[in-house]
Amino acid sequence: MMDPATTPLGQMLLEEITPVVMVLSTPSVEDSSLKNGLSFLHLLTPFCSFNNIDVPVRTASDQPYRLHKFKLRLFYASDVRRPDLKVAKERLKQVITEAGEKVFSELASDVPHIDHEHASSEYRNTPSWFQFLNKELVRVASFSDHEAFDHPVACILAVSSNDEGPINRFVDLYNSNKLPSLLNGGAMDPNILKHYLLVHDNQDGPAERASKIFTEMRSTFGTSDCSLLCINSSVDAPIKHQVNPWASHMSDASLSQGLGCFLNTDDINEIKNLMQNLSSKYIIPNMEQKIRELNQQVSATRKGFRNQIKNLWWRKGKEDGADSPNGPMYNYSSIESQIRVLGDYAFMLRDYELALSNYRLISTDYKIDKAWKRYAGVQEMMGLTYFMLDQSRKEAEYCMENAFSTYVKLGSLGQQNATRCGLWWIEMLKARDQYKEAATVYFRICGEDILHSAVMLEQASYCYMLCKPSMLRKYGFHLVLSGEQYKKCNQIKHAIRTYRNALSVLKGSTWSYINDHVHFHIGQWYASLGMYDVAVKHMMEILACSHQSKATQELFLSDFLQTVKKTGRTFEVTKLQLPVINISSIKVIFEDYRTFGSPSAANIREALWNSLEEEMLPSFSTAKSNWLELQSKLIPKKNSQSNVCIAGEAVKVNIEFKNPLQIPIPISGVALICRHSGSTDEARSDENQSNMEKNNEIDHFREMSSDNTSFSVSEVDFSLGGGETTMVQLSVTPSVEGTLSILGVRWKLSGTIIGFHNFESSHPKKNIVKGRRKSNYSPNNMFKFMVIKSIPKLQGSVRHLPGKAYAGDLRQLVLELRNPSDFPVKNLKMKISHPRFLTIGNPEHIKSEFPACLTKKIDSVNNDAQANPGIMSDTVFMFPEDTSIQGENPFLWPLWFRAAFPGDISLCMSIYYEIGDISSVIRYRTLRLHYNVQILPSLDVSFQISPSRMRMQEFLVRLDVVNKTSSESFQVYQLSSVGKHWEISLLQPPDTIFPLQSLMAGQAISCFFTLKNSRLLTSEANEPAMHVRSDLSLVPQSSDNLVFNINNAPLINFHHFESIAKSYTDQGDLNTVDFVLISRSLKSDNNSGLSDPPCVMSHHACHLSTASTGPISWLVDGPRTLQHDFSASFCEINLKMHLYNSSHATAIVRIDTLDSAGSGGVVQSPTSDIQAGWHDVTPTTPTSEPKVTSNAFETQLKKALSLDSVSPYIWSGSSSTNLHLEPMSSVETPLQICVFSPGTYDLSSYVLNWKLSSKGHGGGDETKQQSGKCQGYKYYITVLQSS
Amino acid sequence: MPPVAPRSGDSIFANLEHMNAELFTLTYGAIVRQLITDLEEVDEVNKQLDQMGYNIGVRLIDEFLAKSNISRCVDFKETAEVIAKVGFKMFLGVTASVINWDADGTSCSIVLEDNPLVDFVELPDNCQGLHYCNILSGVVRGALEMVSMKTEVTWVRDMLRGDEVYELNVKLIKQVPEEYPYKDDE
Amino acid sequence: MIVCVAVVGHQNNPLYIQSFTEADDALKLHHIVHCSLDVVDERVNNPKKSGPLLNETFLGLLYPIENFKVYGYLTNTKVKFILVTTDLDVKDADVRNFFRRFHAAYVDAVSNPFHVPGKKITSRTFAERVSTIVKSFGLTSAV
Amino acid sequence: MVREVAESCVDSLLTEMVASYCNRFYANKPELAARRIEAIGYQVGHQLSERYTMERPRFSDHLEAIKFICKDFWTELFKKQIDNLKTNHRGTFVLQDNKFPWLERISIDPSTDKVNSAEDDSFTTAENKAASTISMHLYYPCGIIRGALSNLGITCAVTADISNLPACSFVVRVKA
Repeated sequence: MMDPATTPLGQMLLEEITPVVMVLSTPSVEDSSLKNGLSFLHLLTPFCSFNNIDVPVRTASDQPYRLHKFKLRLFYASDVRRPDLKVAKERLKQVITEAGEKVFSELASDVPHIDHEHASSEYRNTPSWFQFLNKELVRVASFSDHEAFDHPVACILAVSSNDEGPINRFVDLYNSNKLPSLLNGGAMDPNILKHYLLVHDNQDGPAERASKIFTEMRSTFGTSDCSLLCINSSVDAPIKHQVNPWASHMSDASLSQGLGCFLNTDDINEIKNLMQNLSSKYIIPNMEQKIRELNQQVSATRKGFRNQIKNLWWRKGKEDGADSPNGPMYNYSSIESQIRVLGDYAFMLRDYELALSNYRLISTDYKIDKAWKRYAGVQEMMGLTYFMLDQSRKEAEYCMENAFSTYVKLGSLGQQNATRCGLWWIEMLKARDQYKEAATVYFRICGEDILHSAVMLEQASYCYMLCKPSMLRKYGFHLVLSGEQYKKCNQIKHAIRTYRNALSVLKGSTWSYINDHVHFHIGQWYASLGMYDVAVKHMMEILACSHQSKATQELFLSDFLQTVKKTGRTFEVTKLQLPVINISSIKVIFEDYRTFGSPSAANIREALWNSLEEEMLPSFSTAKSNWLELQSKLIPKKNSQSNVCIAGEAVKVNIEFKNPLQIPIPISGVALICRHSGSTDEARSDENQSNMEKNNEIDHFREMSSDNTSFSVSEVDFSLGGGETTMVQLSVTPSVEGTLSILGVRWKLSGTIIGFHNFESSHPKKNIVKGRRKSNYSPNNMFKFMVIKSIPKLQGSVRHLPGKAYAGDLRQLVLELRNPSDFPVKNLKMKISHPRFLTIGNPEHIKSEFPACLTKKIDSVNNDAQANPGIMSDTVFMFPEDTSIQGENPFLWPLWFRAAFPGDISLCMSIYYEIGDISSVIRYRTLRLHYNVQILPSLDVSFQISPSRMRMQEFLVRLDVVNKTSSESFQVYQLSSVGKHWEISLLQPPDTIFPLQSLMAGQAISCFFTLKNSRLLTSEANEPAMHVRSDLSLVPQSSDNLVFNINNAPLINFHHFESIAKSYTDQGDLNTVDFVLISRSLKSDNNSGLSDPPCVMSHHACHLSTASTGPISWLVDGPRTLQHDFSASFCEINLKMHLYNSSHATAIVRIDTLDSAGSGGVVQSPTSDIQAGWHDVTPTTPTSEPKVTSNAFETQLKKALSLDSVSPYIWSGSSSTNLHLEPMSSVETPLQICVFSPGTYDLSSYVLNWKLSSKGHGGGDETKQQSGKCQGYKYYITVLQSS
Repeated sequence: MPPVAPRSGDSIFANLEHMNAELFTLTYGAIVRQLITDLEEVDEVNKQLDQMGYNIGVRLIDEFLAKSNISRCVDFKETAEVIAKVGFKMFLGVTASVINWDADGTSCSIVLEDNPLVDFVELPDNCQGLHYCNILSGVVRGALEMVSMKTEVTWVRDMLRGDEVYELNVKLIKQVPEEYPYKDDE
Repeated sequence: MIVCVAVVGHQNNPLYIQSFTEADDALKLHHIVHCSLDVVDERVNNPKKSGPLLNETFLGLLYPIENFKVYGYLTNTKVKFILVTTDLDVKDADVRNFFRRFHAAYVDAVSNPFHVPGKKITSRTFAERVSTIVKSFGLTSAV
Repeated sequence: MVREVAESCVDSLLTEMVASYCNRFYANKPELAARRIEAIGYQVGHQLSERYTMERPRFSDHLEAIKFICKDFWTELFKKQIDNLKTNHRGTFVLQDNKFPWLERISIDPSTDKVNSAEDDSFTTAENKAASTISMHLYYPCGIIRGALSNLGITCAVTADISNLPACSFVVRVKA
């Protein structure tokens, strides 16, 4: 460790604990010195501290050593007393305030960044006012009578040469009743070393008189104790001292110029010598002398065992001494005082061992005497002595602690001393790098005086920063504490300063509460100083304080707004935190060649539109039309990346604003900030824009927002409730061509402050409408547009499309198109996403009323299906060439809607059109319409077909209908088979099926039909098949029997798409039948939320296979009952079997007859184990479709009859017959059985093995099997005994 | 021959290789979180979770049948019970109960008081609409499909959304035929 | 009684601070917790001071301030738990027990797949668990 | 009460997770899939380390932490310890598990490939799919280890080495 004397504390002690010299002077002496702007005392002061006085000294134990550094403290007699607290405080206050001003003005505008080097250095040269303050605080405690080092050791009596009767003046200068209380109070020995100084002012004339007086003096007071001092020797013009010795000693350096202007070098040297002599020849030896004497006395009375005992006894004796807080009064003659004096003198002469031993000695005495103040004082000195000796830190600290706490115990009496002791202690700790401890001591010495404690706390905070490792958080905390104190005694500037320093700790941390508090107060205080701009800056930091309580939020916000108001101008700031803008939510919607019929259309994924428009857009078409490359030429390369928008058409931006607070905030004037430049040359304007923004965004923005000649922006006002979030749509409409870039958004917070947000600085997620496809979209491009001159834009909508509908609901809609512009459009095309739901009708349908137009007209030849083949395939629909859309009268076109299947579907349709004039960059546009329709389950229809056993190619059809709705009831109206070769007929009259003509909610019915293959029938010539009844009314004839023509548009179209949806490829299959079930909703009073109940509903079942047992169908033909006399012979019965091959290939069929009836049911048909009785639930997806479980009946029959016993019979003839069956042809083959006894026989015991010769038949689909096996069906024949 | 009586879930669980649930729980959680970040849309996440569950179910069923020597389940009703009582217990160590069957026995609810997937889980506000346990529904669906029952499995109640239990509605769409000859004894 | 508990992340960022006084001294408590971090650092960086409890998660009494006692706990993952209490005589066992249960609660909280490490703990369940633990502080010395 | 589940739950979950990421989401971007899987592991490891280090004094150095991973952490996960730990004392540790449970379970999982190829669009042959599946599976434990260590204040890179199956060694490289 370094030499204690060089430490700050060492310095301080060598300054403060030094001999005091009392100065007594006559007014005339003062006058003459005042000519130099100095009091006499000040005149001498600079020459009282010697850096190398080099005086030989001897310790009490005659150890010789030399004093080098030495200092005298001069005081006028009047000042030798406890200083006045009030005055001292005032002075402190003033100093601090000045410091405040000074430092504050130097404050850097931005928050200081904290790094340790910087920090520590900052502390190393602590603000000088700290030191000054501490010094003052130490001084306040001086001239106490409980310690001796402030006691004057000598006294200078100064008399001027032109005082009359100087000798007497000398005498009565030092008359006891004028002396300070210390001396005549008995606290110290009044007869101290006196020095008689005759001061001669050379301006008063020559020194003869002076010398005369001087000799007289010497005779009276003795030669050694007198000296003569001549000053003001420079008679002529005042002299300037380049190094003015007095300046440093004056409180204010301002008027240090004229100091000592009449003192020439001789004078100065004279003063120097005077003081030098005084100290080296008189004071020091005298002190040394005194030390020796005292030491002898002390050792005589107190050293040695006997004395110790005696002392103890004695002390015990005077136990009853008055117990005042500072113990009994000790006269200077008392041994205790003398020991103390001895100690202090020794200390002042650096004989620390001696000092320490005596302090030790005395402290015990004081302790026993309960003379606490003195005790504390001695402890204090012991601590310091230990320090100066640089031994046993423990001891040193213990003593300081002891002293400090004792002082503190004394309360107000010991307060100043406590402070002084504390400061010394702190210095001691600092000297040993125990900053943390130092800090705690600072904390302890901040008394009830607020200002005082503020300063102490601040110093404490520095200590925390300096300790290793530095405790920055505590540093911050104490800064805040001290800041509060400063604020209390309105030292605002200090408060701000400390808080700002505290910020440096919090910077970048998430301790929001603390951060908010600090920022807020800094803001407030700046505001109170009228520095509103800074205030606003700080307050803005904490606006979005969602974590704070509602009250706090209100406070912050209101204060902020007030401050802003006070600034008197509309503040405009970037990154204003209220409200919060959700960048990722930003979505740019613009229309180039794509236009949207509704906002919802804009939200549909671009990919979906693309797939829809693929065929329509020329850019995708393979045939390259000549104007296509022209288009690509027109758009400059660099712009090919940036978006295109049309003059006069709005570009919309959706932005989400969020209010993080719990209190509502009014937002007004929300608008986009845009820049429009006439030139299409991007690159250059980009440059100047970017650097514009670099240098000052705000102005740039303001300028932007001001100019609105070339475009117009929409303004929105809204108020955000607590925690509310709203999506706002802003729009900008360019009016002239050029390039438009959207820079950001501006808004006004509760009418006072304007916030900006710059889009391009913040990089949003690119969920721009077309962003998904062009993933290489950079945000800048997303906000940059090339404005082209205005072109026509179609508006369109679909009239009376229901939002909700029941499955099967069939409606006529109208597409309405308008073209407000006065340019023509041509080549309209349209494409619809869900042809199953929406098809394009014929214009004449518009006139004809609905549903009548669906019904059969007698004359109409039902081949409309072929009439418009364009509709049949789901490709693009071309509007007729002559369609022109212009002006206000709309263009109408019919559409058909049919709710194909339940669920929520979104219908998209895109209408393509080309712009008349060639010059435009964009040659075509598409209008995109989008609608959501919710479709509820209605009727659930399923069919089961099984071959009838009565007749070839005749089938039994079972129709199951379930009403799935909750409330609606429907009327099943008509069943039709599609195509012309299936005839259906009811088995029972309709009214037996539907007694009450309608199907209630949840009700299920099933009814049976026979189905004839009319083609076959015609081939057989037993019936004239003029007109095939392919339609079947299910309502009693009574009611209006208009028959819906299902072979007519739109029904046939919908049916077509239905069958396509089922992805059946082969149309030509003759064994499949399609049904269409028409039903109507009865106008039921209890309406189920649906605006208008459906009036016609169609349900389609496609490709129901009749060929359940494979392509081969057969029929056993023969008698059912016959009589035979078995007594005569066994009975032979001839039967015929008709076989029909319904496939396109020749079939080889083998009939195996099995005689043993037991082997009845070995064979099974491929699907025999399907449980009959349950059918499919309503499909939710287009693909899954009702599969009809065929030949369920057969199995049921089989089960039913399998019980009854079968008596044997034999097949006569070959047990197996082979037949060839040409495609679509029938043969017949004879069969014969022999029966031996009467009874009923089941002839099902035969098997047909069939095989298709695969040639000829397109073996494309696996659904059709190539070969199979069929169990004979039940055929009962009863043979009776003929009598 | 009569089918061997299915063993109780606990007994299987007892002698099944098992481990403490934390790894399982946390892994699933991490997967869900990752899916959300990758797929962005919650519905998509639900879909994927269900898909994953389905695949797992498809694989898990064999082990299930083997470990709990349950003969083929024909009846949907019975199957549901087994899944709830045995399946959940032996894999997740929790028992589920089957409630509110509908009239024609094609739809019921599997109810769980708790399940290891959701320990520690709290749905953030931006993930409402997420069926956190959707993998379970997938598993059930997948498993059932392997025993030739096509089902529709949907969440009815979810504790993560403040309901008091987890309820999984299982609805039989159709019972597709077995591939191999089907012995029906007359 | 416990006036405040806090979880502080390994970058000394507050993850969870909850005060249990009706008085509005959130700010003060934040300061106290904030400062306590200095002490934690000190304890950890020069273990000679922390002496016997070397590397133990429980750091013991960090420092008394005004009429509060501040206790600390440092997990293996450098997450700090701070406990501020006004009780005069606090049983070490109680504090340890408290921190043990608190730690368990914390672990479950961060096991929420949606919790982002290093972000504030917003879990309701956690808050409830903590408040019960706080309520039962001192009552149940049953370890 | 410590809750328990069947091991097969975890196994099938992992298998499916890997399958989904490799075959469904990032079918043709294996490196992306790998990153995701690793990320999942990372989160789990991060959380587990928090859990499993409860009630234990803080680790004073890296080695201690690594040892913890080898012993307690591994045991919690696999009911066995890492069989062999090597280090070059310059920040690289090799944790070898002679019979890494997950590996043997997933690698002999026949159904994976079947199921994968069911809804798989990338046409890779079964066996090199199996191989890739294994390596994909390993990103998960790697992630776990990395997550656990990073939560213990050790930033590192973890790779797996299956040059000699069924042994599997994880190489931890600590970032200086």
